[in-house]
Amino acid sequence: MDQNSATYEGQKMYDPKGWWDTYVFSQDHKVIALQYVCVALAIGLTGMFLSLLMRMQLGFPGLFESIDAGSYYQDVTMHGMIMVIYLLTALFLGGFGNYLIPLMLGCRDMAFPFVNMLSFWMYFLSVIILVASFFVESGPTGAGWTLYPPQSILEGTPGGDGAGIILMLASLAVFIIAFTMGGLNYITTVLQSRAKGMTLMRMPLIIWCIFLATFLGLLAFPALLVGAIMLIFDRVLETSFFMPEIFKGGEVLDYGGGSPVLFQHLFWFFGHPEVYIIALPAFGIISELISVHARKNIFGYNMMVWALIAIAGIAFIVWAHHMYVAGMNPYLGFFFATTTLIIAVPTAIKVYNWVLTLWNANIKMTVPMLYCLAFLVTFLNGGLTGLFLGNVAVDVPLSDTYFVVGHFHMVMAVSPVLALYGGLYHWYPSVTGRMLNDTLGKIHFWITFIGTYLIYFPMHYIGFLGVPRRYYSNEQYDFIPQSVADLNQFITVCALIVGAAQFILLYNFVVSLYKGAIAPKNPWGACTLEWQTLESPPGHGNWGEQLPVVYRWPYEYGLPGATSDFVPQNVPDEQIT
Amino acid sequence: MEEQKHFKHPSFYPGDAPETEHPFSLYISVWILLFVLSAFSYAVDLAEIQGYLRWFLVTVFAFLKAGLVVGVFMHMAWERMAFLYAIMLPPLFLLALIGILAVDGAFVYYIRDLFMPLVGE
Amino acid sequence: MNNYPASEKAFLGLNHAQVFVYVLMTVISILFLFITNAYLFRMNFQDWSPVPIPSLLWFNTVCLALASVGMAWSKSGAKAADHQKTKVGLAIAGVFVIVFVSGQTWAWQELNASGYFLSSNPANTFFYLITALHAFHVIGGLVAWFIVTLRVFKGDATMLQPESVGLLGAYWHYMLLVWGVLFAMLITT
Amino acid sequence: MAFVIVTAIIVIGTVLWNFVSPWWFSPLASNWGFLDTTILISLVITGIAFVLISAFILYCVVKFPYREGNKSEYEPENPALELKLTIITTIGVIALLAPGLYAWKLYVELPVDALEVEGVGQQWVWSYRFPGEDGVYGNTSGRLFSSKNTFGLDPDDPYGQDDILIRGGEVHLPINNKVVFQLRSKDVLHDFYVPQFRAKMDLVPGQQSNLWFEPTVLGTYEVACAEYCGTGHYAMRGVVVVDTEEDFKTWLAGQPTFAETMNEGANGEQIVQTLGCVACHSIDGSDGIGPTWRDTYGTNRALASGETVVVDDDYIKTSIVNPMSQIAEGYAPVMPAYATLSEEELTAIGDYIKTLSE
Repeated sequence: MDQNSATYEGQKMYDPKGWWDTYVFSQDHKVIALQYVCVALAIGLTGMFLSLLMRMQLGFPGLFESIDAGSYYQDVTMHGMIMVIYLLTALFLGGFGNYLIPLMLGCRDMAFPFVNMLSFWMYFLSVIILVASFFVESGPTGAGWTLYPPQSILEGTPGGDGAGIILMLASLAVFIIAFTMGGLNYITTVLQSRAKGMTLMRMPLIIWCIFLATFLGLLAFPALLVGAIMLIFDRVLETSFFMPEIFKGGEVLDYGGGSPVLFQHLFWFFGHPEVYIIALPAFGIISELISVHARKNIFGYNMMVWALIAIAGIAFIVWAHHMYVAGMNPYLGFFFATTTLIIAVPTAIKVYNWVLTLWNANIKMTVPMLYCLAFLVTFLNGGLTGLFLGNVAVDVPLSDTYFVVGHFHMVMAVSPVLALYGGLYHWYPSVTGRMLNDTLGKIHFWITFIGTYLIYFPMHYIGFLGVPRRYYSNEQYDFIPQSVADLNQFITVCALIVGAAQFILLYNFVVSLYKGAIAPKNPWGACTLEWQTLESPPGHGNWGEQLPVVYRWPYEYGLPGATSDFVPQNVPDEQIT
Repeated sequence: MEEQKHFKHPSFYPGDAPETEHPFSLYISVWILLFVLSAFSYAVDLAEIQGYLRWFLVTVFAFLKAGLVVGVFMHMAWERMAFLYAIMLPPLFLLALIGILAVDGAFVYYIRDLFMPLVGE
Repeated sequence: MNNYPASEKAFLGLNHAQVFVYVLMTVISILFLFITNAYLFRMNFQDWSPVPIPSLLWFNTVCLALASVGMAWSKSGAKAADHQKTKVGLAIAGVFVIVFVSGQTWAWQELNASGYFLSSNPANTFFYLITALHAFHVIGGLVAWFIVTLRVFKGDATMLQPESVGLLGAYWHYMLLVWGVLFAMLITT
Repeated sequence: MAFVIVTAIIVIGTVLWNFVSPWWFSPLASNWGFLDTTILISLVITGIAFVLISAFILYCVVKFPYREGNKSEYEPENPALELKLTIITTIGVIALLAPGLYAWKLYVELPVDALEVEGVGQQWVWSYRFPGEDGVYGNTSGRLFSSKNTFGLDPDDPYGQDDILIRGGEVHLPINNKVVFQLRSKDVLHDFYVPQFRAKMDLVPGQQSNLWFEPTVLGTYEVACAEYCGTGHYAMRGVVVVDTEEDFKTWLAGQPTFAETMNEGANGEQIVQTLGCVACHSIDGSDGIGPTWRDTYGTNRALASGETVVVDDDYIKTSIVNPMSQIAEGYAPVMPAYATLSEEELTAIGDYIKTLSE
């Protein structure tokens, strides 16, 4: 008791003193989380705009003369990179991670608040460098988001003549440093700063997810860093890490002996865990939301944790399933197909546990719950098509076709984004103290859910037909019928509608900030600690004088014998009525 | 109903739950399994299996034994175990990269030697 | 460094800074593991011709080892609450690390002067890349050393505790270990 | 309730779509029908899982809506049920994996008695090489590429002299004959993909990759590049013609050997085919990445700089050697410089373009 109040006084010294300290160079994890969310959403909007440009070209070829083949490929590249790294990774770990870890674990802040602040500003810097590449001569790199050499290094690639690729790689390097600083912080905080009674097996699943995703990131990003450094060397100093003899523009270039496949190994060694860096926090959000809004304890908590650990582990030995037809030793295909399909088992367990949570539940169809259920459907769809692509021989006719585009957008774009929106609607009251507008939320939900399904579902079938991805136009090919062009038009219209619908969310966010209904302290009736703070929204230091003490697991819904249908984690047995 | 009032699922409150006694037969069967697995390990030696297969088999049996011991005898410590697995397992898989890259590097070398012997001259 | 209370059961009895630094070391290990991996992948190919390792590198290795000894000396001083010994150890370590870093740059110039340019052969590129990456991390440690030393001279007694000196020392021992592995790889292949 | 209805429509629609979809596998023209079978197996298994789980979700949503004062069942765990589900999933996964691995074994084990063809990719054109009469390929090296020796063959290798070179993107294959494609690339990654053959493999510069199939239906098929290879990726179209054995032999006999190509003079049409110019500059008048060559000689050309020039020999030569100096209006400045072409070759290209305007 004494210790707590003493440290509370000590902690007060760190209260922000002025406007700059409070809103800009704040060391408070909640403000940093908001900064992450805002920057990530801003750059994410840019990414969405780029995707709409691509769709305009595909749906109405030649209508916009400014979208030529070169700039189309630049848009493709930047769209992929922005969405995967700068939007989803940053938003899930930087945004949700920062906000939820200290609040859910019952501590006052991250273990190293200053490093946390540095992490955000490094991220901000990386975004600035990335955006700067749009304004250099010949624009950003157009080498595809995978940055495969020799393509990415050679001049003559879209955007390859200028500094685009160097800025891209520099931005990635800075991002990795930012991520490492943030990640070390999350790991330390989870390991060290849990409230009294918060054992590991009483941590909310989202914290497990973020913790493991951070771990994946810390171990996987160095592979990208090494690849990026070597790529910069090849580009600037004309070394030959990845560059074999190349004959281009009528002459043999000054390279020789390197192997492009080496880069693919390094890239996907990062790239596949990256998929789970995005997917795991989405899993976590769903686990929280489904339990809270179905008013039922999550089914099979232990299994969920072990499934997560298994996914995180196996995620490291499946990377070459992106390279079945990339010219690597073909016999490696047997190994990677097996590991890839093994990872389907723990993933399936997670899905089972979510749907079994709904059994005999008391389901409230709130907006976050809608997002949750929609996530289940789209994730199921995208996850199952993943079994096609992971299964080596099945992948042969389908790889590099629109089937792949449909699959990874379903599983890596639509479902995490649905989880993300669910999370935003769920935690908005905790951040701002006001509720979001339900009607607007439902409109936004329906357009997003149905729209994205209509966009990506038909893509699988033109993939069966064999339409290759990353094509600026399909007009040259006889095997692609006119109906594909019609479909592309339809998809473009859907994409425009879905794109426009995202402004409903933004509008809802801004307006509810001032006009939303005042949220009660624990509007959803959740058991986790972030809703049990003294003030709502929580102030600096989160907990006032007394740190919370945890007595139970985070999903005590429908406890027999209790009058209320939920018992928060910090309520001791004696106080249950 | 009084008992039900503070019903808790024991697995979430390992500290509160009484230590569950395992039936003696379980220990016996685990012991037998351990012996069988060890016998397999020795069988690998006796059968004079060499090279990668040998190491692979020996490692597999060792892991199975470790898993049994951890799973049955140390189940009380499994919170700590979850953690150590979470931290230790992924780096262990990094070793896969070394192996796979070695295989693929040898493959590229072989391909070049076969089809492009002039490379490097 | 941290002002917030830990839970009563800290992980494996470590403090925050220790967890932070140890996990950081893991991440750095992974980084070097990847570069080593790429090295072993690339060295098989037909166009590889090894670099003659400058003998200066042996001298540098000894310097780095002496720096580690300095840190160990400093930590034993801190444990015995012998401030003088702690400070002397810190000073020795700092000097030798600076010698190490300048020695490495000297070795690069030597190699470059004798015609082993960075881009002329993949073996050369890897040599420069690996040593530079290692030196970069050593410089990171040097910055931490600088901060600690500065605080010591300002009279901040917390910096003379075994925890802080020991943690700095752990990082430097670790850097020596990494260098040992990398150096062994460079001279044997 | 709206959610249940809409989602049920989505799920049922997803299943029904498989039967009514206007887009389905391209008609099969090779021995790889087994790959289609594995896809169908996967579709059935995953389809069942999709329907069952979705139906379960919807059932729960209908059956257990929120009622004030109601409480959910307290059931944190059911290990027996989870074990059952895990086993079922594992069986399903094995059912998917087994045919997949079997098919892959067939795919990577190259037949020994097959016809050998080397496929060479470059931005943005395909070319091919047959080993010739002696049945042995000559050695190649990335260092030996030139605008004349476009395959990088070793001129001193006796095995290489009779290699038959196919420049210009159209290759013929005999029907019902196993073909092994050995693939390599001159510049960046490409991917040899004929949708009707199902088979696909990347072309990697600096190494060789393999692919085999057996064409089973006569006809003309398009080759698409399936690995992103730069601005002209989508235009990297080639043609495979499946012939009868006799037609194939006749066609092959008409193709030049390496020795012959090294002795022939500069031929504009041949050069633009081998350099891949036609990927961007059409010769049929259609618009591409660059301006078309059809009926362009002697016309006026508006430049991006605002000037206007006449398309003559000088302009053509400058545009090849230093394309950035005079970019045509409305086109992106993406053309690489071909600075090493000889004066003779440049003249030949100019002459060829001239013939397109007659």
